[in-house]
Amino acid sequence: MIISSDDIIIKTIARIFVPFIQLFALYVIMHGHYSPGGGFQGGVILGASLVLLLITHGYEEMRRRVPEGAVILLGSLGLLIYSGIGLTCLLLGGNYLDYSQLSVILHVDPAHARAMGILGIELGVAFAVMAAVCSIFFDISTGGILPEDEK
Amino acid sequence: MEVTLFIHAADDAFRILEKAKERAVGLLDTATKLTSETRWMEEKKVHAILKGAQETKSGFQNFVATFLMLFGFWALLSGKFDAFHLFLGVVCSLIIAYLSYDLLFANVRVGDVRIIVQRFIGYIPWLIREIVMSNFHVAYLALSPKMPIDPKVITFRTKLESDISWVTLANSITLTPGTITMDIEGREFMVHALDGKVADDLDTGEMEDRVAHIFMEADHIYIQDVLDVSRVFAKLKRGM
Amino acid sequence: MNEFFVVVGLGLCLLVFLVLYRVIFGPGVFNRIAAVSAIGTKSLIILLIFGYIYNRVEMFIDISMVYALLNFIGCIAAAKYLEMER
Amino acid sequence: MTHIMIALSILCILGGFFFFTTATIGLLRFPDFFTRLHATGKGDTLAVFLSLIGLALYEGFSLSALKIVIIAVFMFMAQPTATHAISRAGIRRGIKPWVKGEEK
Repeated sequence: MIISSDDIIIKTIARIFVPFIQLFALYVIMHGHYSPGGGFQGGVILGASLVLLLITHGYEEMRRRVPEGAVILLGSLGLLIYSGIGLTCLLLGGNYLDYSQLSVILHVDPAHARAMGILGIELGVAFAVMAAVCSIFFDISTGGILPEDEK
Repeated sequence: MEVTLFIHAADDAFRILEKAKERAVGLLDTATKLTSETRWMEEKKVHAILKGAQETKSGFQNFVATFLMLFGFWALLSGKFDAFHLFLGVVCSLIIAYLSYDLLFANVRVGDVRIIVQRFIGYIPWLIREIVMSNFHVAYLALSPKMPIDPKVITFRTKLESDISWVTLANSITLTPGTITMDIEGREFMVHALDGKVADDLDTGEMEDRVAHIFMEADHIYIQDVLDVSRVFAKLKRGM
Repeated sequence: MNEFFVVVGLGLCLLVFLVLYRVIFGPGVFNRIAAVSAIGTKSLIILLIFGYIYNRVEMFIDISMVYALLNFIGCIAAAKYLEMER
Repeated sequence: MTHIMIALSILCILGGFFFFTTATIGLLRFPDFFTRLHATGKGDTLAVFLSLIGLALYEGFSLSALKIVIIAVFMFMAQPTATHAISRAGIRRGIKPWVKGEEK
């Protein structure tokens, strides 16, 4: 079980770095098509920032900041975005994940619609990957025994 | 007519500020009379009183400060300054600033940040000079055939308080010649030194005073404190 | 200028092999972590020099940012894991 | 102007490379874990900083140069913390620092 480390140095440095790491992760997600990155890599970096927070601040503080339910909710939200966009394209007459059909709803020319579609897909993938990384790490670090069960 | 009103108001303000200053100085004088242990707790109490008054305002200011820093970082990261990407940047920075507004500036009091930043920027050249010296020291030790190393472990109590000053002190110790911060127990810093000479430099506490100077822990009366105290006493006065 | 980068890159690779000795024969696990962290910083510079050789600097800077990040998180995680009494 | 920049960047990168070598030699030759941490902790921090500043200078004044400076600042703060974390773990797991008398 990861008890909160009483070392102020690592805690403060992690506290200073975490927001910037998360912003960098979002940058990597958003700029998938011109610079290296995309949904998957961005999601892993986002997960890594939460893992860093969990390592340095211990389990209790982490549950206050990112409750267990939120992680699973975010994962399913990602999946919803991913398949949602795919299905809407299907409903609009194109085949699955054919973004140009989205231009009908977004009142935008097909090229823009494709860009928007790709962005949406990458966001969905990133959320799903982040949730996966986090829940795996939560379960391994606690070994499945949550604080309530111990008491 | 307004002028006299203004003068009265100014008088009241100065009197309150004066009383507040005396009260704060009085509190801290009684603090210094006690032993260092109780003094530390006494100062903690003073901080606690002042912190309450300052808590609500700093929450929002933290959020705005974090947002601005994150948006600057985003603009730097993505070279594209067209409307769509800047809009994305604003949205992302807002989300993360909201999620982690209390992470970055947890207990730095906003009133003094400008001064702390100026002094910190003045501190960086000294730190770089130190690390260059320490690297030549390591190079000399590594390259000399008989490696004159005589390691020692030193522990010393720090008189600094805020987290960030502890971090700066520990990292500076790690970067200066011949010493590494090994462990911190409560207020005890455990330092591994390569040889005696370096250990003695550390005991002089010259670096600790430098860090204390940066984070304004040396001068007892902070600008932020007087502001808070005056507000607290104004409420009390009105209440009476 | 390209040759200068290639030479520095090869020099750094040589240094990584030297540090590899400490990784393999390091008396304990802690020496190995210190060595791996040293290799991490060296390969960060090698990565950037690759970017300069293939002059696709933009791409390699993002990769090296992620690399520096994960190297740091890895070090902290290893230290935290080894600190716990089993 | 560009010649000065290129000369400066070559100088910085060579300086960084020199400190990398001393750090590696220190890592290999020093007798005990904590002294080796001295070498890598300090040596690598400055070496990475100098090399990155050199590469940024070679890039000239552009956004990617600024990004390289950002990496340099990040490494400047992260490396001592990592060294501190490792040495803390070492002490907590009961590794005795070597004293002059003992054999290596």
